[in-house]
Amino acid sequence: MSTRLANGGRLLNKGRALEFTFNGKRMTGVEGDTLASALLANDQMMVGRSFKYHRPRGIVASGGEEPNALVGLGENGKFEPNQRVTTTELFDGLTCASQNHWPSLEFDVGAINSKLSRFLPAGFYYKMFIHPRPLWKHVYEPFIRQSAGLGKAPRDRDEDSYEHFYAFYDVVVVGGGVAGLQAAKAAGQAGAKVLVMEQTPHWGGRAPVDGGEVDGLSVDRFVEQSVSELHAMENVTLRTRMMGAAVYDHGYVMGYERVNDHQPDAKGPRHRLWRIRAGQIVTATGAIERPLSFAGNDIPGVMLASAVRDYAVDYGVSVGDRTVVVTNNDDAYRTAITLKNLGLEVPVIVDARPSGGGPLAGEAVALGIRVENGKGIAKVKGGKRVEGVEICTQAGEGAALETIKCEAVAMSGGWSPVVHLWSHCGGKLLWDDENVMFRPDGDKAPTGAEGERFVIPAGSADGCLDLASVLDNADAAGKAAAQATGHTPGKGAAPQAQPETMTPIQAVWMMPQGASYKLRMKAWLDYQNDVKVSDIQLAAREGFESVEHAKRYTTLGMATDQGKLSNINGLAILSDALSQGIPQTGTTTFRPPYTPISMSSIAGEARNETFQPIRKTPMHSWHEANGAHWEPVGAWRRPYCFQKPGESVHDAVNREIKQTRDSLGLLDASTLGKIIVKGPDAGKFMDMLYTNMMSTLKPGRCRYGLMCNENGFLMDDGVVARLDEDTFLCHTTTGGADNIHGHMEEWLQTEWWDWKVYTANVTEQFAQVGVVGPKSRKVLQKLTDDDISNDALTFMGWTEITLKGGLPARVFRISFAGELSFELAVPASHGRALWDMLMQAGAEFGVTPYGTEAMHVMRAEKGFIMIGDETDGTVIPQDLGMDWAISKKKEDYLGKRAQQRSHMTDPTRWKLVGLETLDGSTLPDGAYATADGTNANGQRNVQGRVTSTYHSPTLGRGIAMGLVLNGPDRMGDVLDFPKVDGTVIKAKIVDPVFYDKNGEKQNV
Amino acid sequence: MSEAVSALKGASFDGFVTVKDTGLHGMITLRGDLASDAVKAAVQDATGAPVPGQREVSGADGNWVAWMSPDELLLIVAYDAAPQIEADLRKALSGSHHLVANVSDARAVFRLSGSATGLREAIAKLCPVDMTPGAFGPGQFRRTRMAQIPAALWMPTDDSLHVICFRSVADYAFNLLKGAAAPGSEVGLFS
Amino acid sequence: MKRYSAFAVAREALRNHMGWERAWASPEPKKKYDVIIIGAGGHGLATAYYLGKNFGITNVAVLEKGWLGGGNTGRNTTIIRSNYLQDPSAAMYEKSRSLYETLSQDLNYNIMYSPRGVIMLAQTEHEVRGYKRTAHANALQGVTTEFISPQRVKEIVPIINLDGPRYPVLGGLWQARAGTARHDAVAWGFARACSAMGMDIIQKCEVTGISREGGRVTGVSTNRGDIACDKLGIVVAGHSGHLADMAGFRLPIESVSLQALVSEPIKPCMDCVVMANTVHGYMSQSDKGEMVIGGGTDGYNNYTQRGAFHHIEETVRALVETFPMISRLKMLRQWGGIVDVTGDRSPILSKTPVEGVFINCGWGTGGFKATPGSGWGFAELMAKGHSPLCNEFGLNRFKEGRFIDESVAAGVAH
Amino acid sequence: MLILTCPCCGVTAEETEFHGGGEAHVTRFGPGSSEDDFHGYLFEKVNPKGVHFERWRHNNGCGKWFHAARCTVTLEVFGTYSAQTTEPPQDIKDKISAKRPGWSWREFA
Repeated sequence: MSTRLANGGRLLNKGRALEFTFNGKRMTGVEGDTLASALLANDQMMVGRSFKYHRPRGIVASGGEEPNALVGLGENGKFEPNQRVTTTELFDGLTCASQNHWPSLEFDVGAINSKLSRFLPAGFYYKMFIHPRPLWKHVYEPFIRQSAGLGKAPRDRDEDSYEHFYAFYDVVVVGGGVAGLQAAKAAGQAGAKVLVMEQTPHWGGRAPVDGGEVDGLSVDRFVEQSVSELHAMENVTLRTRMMGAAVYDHGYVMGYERVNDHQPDAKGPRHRLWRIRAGQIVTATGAIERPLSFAGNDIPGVMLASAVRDYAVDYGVSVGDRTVVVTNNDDAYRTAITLKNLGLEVPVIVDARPSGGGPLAGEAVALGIRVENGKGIAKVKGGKRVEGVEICTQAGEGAALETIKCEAVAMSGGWSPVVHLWSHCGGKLLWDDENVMFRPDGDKAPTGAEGERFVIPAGSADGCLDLASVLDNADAAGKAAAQATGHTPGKGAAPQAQPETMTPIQAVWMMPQGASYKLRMKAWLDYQNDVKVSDIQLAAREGFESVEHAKRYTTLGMATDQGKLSNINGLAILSDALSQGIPQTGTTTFRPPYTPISMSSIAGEARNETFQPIRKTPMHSWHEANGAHWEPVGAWRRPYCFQKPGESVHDAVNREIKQTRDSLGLLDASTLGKIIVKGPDAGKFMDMLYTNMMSTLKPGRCRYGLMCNENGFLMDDGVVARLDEDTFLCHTTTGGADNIHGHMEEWLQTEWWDWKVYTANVTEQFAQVGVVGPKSRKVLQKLTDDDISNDALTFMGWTEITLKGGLPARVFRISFAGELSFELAVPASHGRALWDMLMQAGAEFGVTPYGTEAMHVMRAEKGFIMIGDETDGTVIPQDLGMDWAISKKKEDYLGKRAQQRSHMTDPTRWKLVGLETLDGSTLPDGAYATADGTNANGQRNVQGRVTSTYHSPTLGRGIAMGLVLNGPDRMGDVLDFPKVDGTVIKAKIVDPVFYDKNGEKQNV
Repeated sequence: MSEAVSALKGASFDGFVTVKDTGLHGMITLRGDLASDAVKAAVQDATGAPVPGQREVSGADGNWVAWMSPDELLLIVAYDAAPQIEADLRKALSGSHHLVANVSDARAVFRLSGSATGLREAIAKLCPVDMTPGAFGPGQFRRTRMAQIPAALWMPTDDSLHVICFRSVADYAFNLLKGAAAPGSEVGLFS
Repeated sequence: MKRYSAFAVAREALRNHMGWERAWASPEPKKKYDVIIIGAGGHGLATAYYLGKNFGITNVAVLEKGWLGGGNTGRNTTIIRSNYLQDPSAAMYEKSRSLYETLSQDLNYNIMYSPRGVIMLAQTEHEVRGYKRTAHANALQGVTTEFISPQRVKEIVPIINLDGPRYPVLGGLWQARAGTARHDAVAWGFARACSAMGMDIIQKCEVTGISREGGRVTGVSTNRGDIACDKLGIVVAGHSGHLADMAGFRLPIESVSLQALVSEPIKPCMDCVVMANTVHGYMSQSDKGEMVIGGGTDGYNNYTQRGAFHHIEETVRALVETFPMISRLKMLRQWGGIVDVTGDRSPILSKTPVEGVFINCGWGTGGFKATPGSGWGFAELMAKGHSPLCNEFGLNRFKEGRFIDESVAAGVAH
Repeated sequence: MLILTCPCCGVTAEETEFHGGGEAHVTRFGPGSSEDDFHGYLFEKVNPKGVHFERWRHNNGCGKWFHAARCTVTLEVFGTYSAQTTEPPQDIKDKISAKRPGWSWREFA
């Protein structure tokens, strides 16, 4: 059984015990434990079930590469599925549960799949469930869906907060092992501004576990010393619990800082996503040990040799009293030696190499450990935990020579450098035959903004496997990074370690070499997704020869560990099956992130109140307090209507319209865009922007204008006021201000840069209120002594007035509702005050604030178009019968050439008309008018569509506008508008102006 | 005359730095040839501060001139003084091609104060700008993005920083800054 | 070709699966073909398949510079829907959707078409009107959609947050027969069927030139030699501009990077596809349990198959707001594809200035759902010179100003 | 995530401060122009695999438009320059020639 040892555990504070529960079972760990080490200390060998066959799964690794040990962590608002126990620090009160089983971890119905596994090879679902068709939808797929997925879906809202952080460094070192620390020192001493990030809470990486001496110091002392030297450097920043998640173009690095995962009740954000711009990136990301492919290598208790060593040395945990070590390289001998020295049993070291290992092997033998060279494991015995292994000759087909009882198997297939960050942005790899690994190809590094290389691998991430070469390599990397960012590295040599003599690794992709199908279909490559040697071989046989095909066909490496343990073994098996070299096969693409990062950390602060900005007018608070039913318009929030207590939205809108037409209404029009265009060439510029002739507009006057894009389509409209000889004030639609201002600046800066014109977007400077209705002049006159009579301020005129109390205001006599109305503009800081003044002064007239819907209905009653309703990006002014607003005199305006194209001048384009239902009902939004027959694709022919439709309380009937084939020439024709339910509404083509056709009301 | 009010009426928040709506300022947009003597003189007369260099701000305590773009300045003065200054500028620049607009009511200004390192941290959570001392400091004026809105930054002193954004998003900006300055979320970087 | 079936799988199981034959052959190029298709993505393979199936043209080569299905076919978010506004689009996508319904049977390959339904959320009044208009159009186009209430939305998608502080859900456009399919399987199934008809799918074969005589195509040169043909179909998505260049004409196309991501797999919690265009995000859950999320396109020309992080950020932010429960899920993998975008964001299926050369491109972010329909129509165009499905998607429409603009409805994202 | 230097305000900032504006140095064709010229102006983009001259606006900054020479395959930025010009400045062309021998674009090389 796995237990906590009396001695060992360099990362533990055994003085402090921590309580936690797994599947409801109370357990105890100590401070410094990971959840993994704590589970093992409690003899919890089995921690989950695999994805496809629901096989028992135990902990395999000790770091982020762990494929099996995923749990549901925490509860309610802090629940998180698929949490990796090897990267979860234990804290007091932690609760977690294993995943992907029913009813329990011990007894799982899904395990039946394991019995059926021979019928469920790679890609079986592409070949099955095809007939009969309905069964796929109703039986097969629902079943597959239910059995899919790993962790439970969270239910509750996330209780935690998250944030981003923007940082800038000359050199970012990813990884705080000896290589990272040395690279950082080298770069730091050269004066570069350096950030070192380490994903665990500890510095030093694997080195302290493997031991050794640097410059006469034990390696852990050397680590301590390096860290304190780095702390002392002003220009160096050190962060732990921060993972290098991704590298993007131009030196952009994502640092995933897990601020509070280990102290969930602490204040502050749970995660902080660092968005770092780096001159150079040093990837000191270490290497990952590879499993060996033998039958039963997925049984709980079979672990990476390095992991077994880590748990013993770092956490004082023995994964079993008897551990068999199986390897194809020298490194795994360290595990045997470590265990033996801790007083644990190592019945045998199985070394696949006929000639066996080097000095380390000698050391093992000297400790009395039995070593079997040229041997392999035929199969592991056991179900939910390891019971023993069958030994065979590696060269053979798996005939058992002997069975050895054991509780754990420590395996090592060699080491693979962690090249993910190197590869994210295009760094290429080369195959190193001697060391049996892919490592970064120094000649093909990712290139940055200036075409420079910006990623430098260091240490074992660059393929160096012994301490001495790691330090040399890392020191050089640090100096190179400093150099590349304009600093002068010191001449000093790298710290010295004793070079180790190692016998070369021997590539072993299958154990034993000639394993039978029976063994191969029990030899796992991808533990989580249940991909076995036989699956890859099947894929190859079926022609899935590209490594991407094989991956996608078998799902190799697509699990939550992204194939950190399985990819290399898998593509080696594939290469072998295709009898081609591993480099010819190549790797799949490495995609960010290195290990999964929380969605919430990506969203950062953008949640709830700060999800997106909401633009508010100066009168917003009044609206809020007075029943505003809000409508988002662009980024703005506008009242759709103001509901009285107990009043429906529909009734509120009708009331607002009636009151406005009868007496007096107020509209908060502050959101309308307001742009100043000024300069000697302003008139010329305005004539290009608008389809109308604007240069002839007289100061003091207003003109309604249309704007098209170069493609001819109507993009915005609004009232232009000429402030003085060389100054215009352009009003735009609510959504349009920023776009239109950008549009103006674009033409001025990139096409007509010699024209003398300046623009300024003053939208937010002014609060604007529409004072609308027969009583509007009366109420306005109450507020000013200036003359605003029909003679002094005629329709489509504007003037400056002073409100009582001295507040200056601009008054535009324009009307969008068809009533006598004025738009008042005052500085935004006085907007609320103006509103209150008008409410007070208007009281005697029953003043009624109205919202966007009443505005829409009233403009529709008048037949005024609305950008976004009558227009949709495919409509030109000519379609809307607005030729009157298109100057014939002008040679050019934006969109004019486009409007000359054949389809734009096509007489059969649909044109704007009014629509009146025969039964007085209201046409549905977006309804189409049908025509006879169908088109070549069997679709019903149409001859028009509704663009705006409302119930008009003024006329007591439905009114609508629409675009209709030859509409203006077909007054009186009746069209069929089918509803979605198939029933048809008949509507007559009429003049679009429904109310006050002669415009008398606005002109009094 | 009615009393003018800023978007957040002086609201303030105490986190690891203090965030405060500084109330109303007079602000004038001036577009023209910034190299011309006319503009230089007019700006000097209006604010007592010279035309700042590229991405710089000149002047002091409540009287600033900020460089917005190669042909645009933002004059920040006392709220009540703005109308007169606007008129003076118009007069002084008449004859030359220019644009002067009083935009005193179009924006909101926040002041971050307290820990000199803290206010740099708070901003570094929201803006893609290198806030390291030496990379950014007094005298500079940086227009950038604050989370999802355009904003500009300047530091009147080493231990105070001003953020300026449009008035309509003052609420959003204030909420952002409150979150960034929340106790317990210190990063401890610039210390 | 041996048929696939549960029985076949059982039979092979007893022989340790040693009897499975190659899904598709890997031949050497011949000297000449009647038709060459450049690009063995979904659209190219589907074109070849229907050339054979509908027109008996089987002397066909499909040339692929990488591995088949390795472009956007293998990189998209697998959504299949036909709730389009404009007639030509609706016709194309509905034809495609209906072909998908029986594609597994046609190809004898389970492409896992899953009609789980697609909702497009309406989160502004403008979107409400836009989707109601689309629903009306669809009814006349023979596309079954309906505009549903927020309550219905909540019933269909229990994990959705109807009243976020920013954009409340005001309803949605619901297409029950829309859904998803296994993207790789679509390419593999077509490839297997083409191979079975005797067509040559030639991978790792890069076209380096297009030879013409008197304004007519005569063949292509490749890294595996020159190959002659009577007709040439260019179906290479993001690389269309490049190939058109070789043929001597220009396209109204820009290539940009589009990004997508998946979460770690969780137990089923969302059955249908939800698109929230106002906040720019869409999400579905794969049969494997991953939440599949589509992001935005870069605003600049890009051939890297990588994108900028802030598009991922914008999308994830939107979805965390719309589905608060995904907040504590983790992003597993993120990737990009190169999409070809036209002036009106609708595709081009057209003859070209070069006689015998046909182009199928410009699918932008929406190509996967159109795969069989596009192949069906393009095959007809190449075989007969015209096709009702393709007529409106000609190259000349830009000159005439006759656009097929889908962005006019609220549903701009694919 | 690109970094660009705005030649108008001199700031070097990340992509999110900018907004891409498509191909640069496109000649506007207005009324009276031929169908082909107008179509070319509005729709036919070079869309090269390689050196691309393009427009950017510093919209979360000084608000000015400028031009950039960028490789669409490696994303290398050869330089940024004023938008008030009809062709790339010589120093930028020279820099590209040095880094991409034999490159060509329209009449320039």
